[in-house]
Amino acid sequence: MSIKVKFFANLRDQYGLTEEVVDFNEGISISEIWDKVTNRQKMPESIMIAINMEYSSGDVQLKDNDEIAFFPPVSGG
Amino acid sequence: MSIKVKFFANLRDQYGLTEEVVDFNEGISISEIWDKVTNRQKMPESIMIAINMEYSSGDVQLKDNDEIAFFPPVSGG
Amino acid sequence: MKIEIKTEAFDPLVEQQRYQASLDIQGKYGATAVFIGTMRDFNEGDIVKSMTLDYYPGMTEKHLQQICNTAAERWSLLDSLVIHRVGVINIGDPIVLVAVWSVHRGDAFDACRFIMEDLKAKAPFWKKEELEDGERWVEKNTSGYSKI
Amino acid sequence: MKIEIKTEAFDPLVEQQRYQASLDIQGKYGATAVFIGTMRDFNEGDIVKSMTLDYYPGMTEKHLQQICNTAAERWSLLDSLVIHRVGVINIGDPIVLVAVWSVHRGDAFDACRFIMEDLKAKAPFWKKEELEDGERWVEKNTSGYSKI
Repeated sequence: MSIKVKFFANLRDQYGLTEEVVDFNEGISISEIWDKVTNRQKMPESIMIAINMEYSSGDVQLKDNDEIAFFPPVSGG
Repeated sequence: MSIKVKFFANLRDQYGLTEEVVDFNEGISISEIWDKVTNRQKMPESIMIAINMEYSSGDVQLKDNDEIAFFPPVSGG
Repeated sequence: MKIEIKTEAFDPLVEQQRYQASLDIQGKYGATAVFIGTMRDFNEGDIVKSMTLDYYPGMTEKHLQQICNTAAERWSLLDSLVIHRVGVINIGDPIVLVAVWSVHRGDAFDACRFIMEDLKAKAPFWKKEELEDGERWVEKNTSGYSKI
Repeated sequence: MKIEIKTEAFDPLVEQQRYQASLDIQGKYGATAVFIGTMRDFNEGDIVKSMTLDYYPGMTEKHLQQICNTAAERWSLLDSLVIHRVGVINIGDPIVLVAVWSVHRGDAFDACRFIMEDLKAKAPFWKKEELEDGERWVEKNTSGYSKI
């Protein structure tokens, strides 16, 4: 199974990541995805997570073809 | 001494009064002015009073050339 | 800060644009809060054909000015504009425009609403509605903070 | 109800006028509450030369739509319009327009502010400010209900 992982704003600059495709086995957690993609860098405390374009607490079961996004607190408007 | 007395909105229709000039002696009250101009009709409970274009409780000493206005609750905007 | 009573129909967006262009606040304001009150074709369950707005020349302007002064004391504002129609008003005509410019949105929102509520509660204007079977004076405004 | 992301500069008053003209609510709305957010030349004590607004295509539109849906459930609204800029933004450029049409002003004011606050708190947009000596990401928005 594979998942698309997106990064926005300062996270892109910080980790040099924009969009990654990650293969995973059932039962993998979001923090494990994070570790895999960032090579075990510390996840910022203020991070926001969206799964399939909906905010998520991060405590979910990932499915094949899900899209997960990591981004900092928003600053629009 | 004389005072100008103005009426607005439904009070104009009701009492047939728009603008009156009333002669008075020192110490006259606003309710006495009202009685004089309306020929002792009952003052509406919801009436608003302005003296020289400022809202007033009605409990004031009138001076020569003051302008007093009687009007109903406002309905602008 | 500008207060204006209009005896003819006006376009609130044109007025807002024009007034803003006359201000020297380019790059300084981050927030503009605006309210436009418009003539509806119904009120309290009845069809309204048109409306006549009466006011107290002199006191009305003075009171609107006081409202804007109070708002400017209470909030951090860069400028404000209040325009109010009087006379015969037709369906869909703008009645009132309140526009407030500020650095931050909290001040703009709060001040715009305060001006509008104070205007509704105290500015000397009176509406007479022309209905299909006669006319009537609007008794009073209700508060914008609670629905009736 | 309309949500739009603009990659080019836009005139909020023209958009408001155009959208309103497309609606079939003439004579029905008594209240229009509008907020316009504009690019300032300073922030947190520093001169800002320009700004780049990033967003999450797909999720941003979806979230804005959710905000407007929530507002329409919570208040009695006739229509609403939200336009937000992305890309490179210059001093004085409008960033966001929120316009709400309603029968009564209470609903219009409340809904307009709710949409704006929710957008500020949760819509996926990120600002990078170009300063005189480099650039920085804006860390987060503060609440419009309390001043910092």
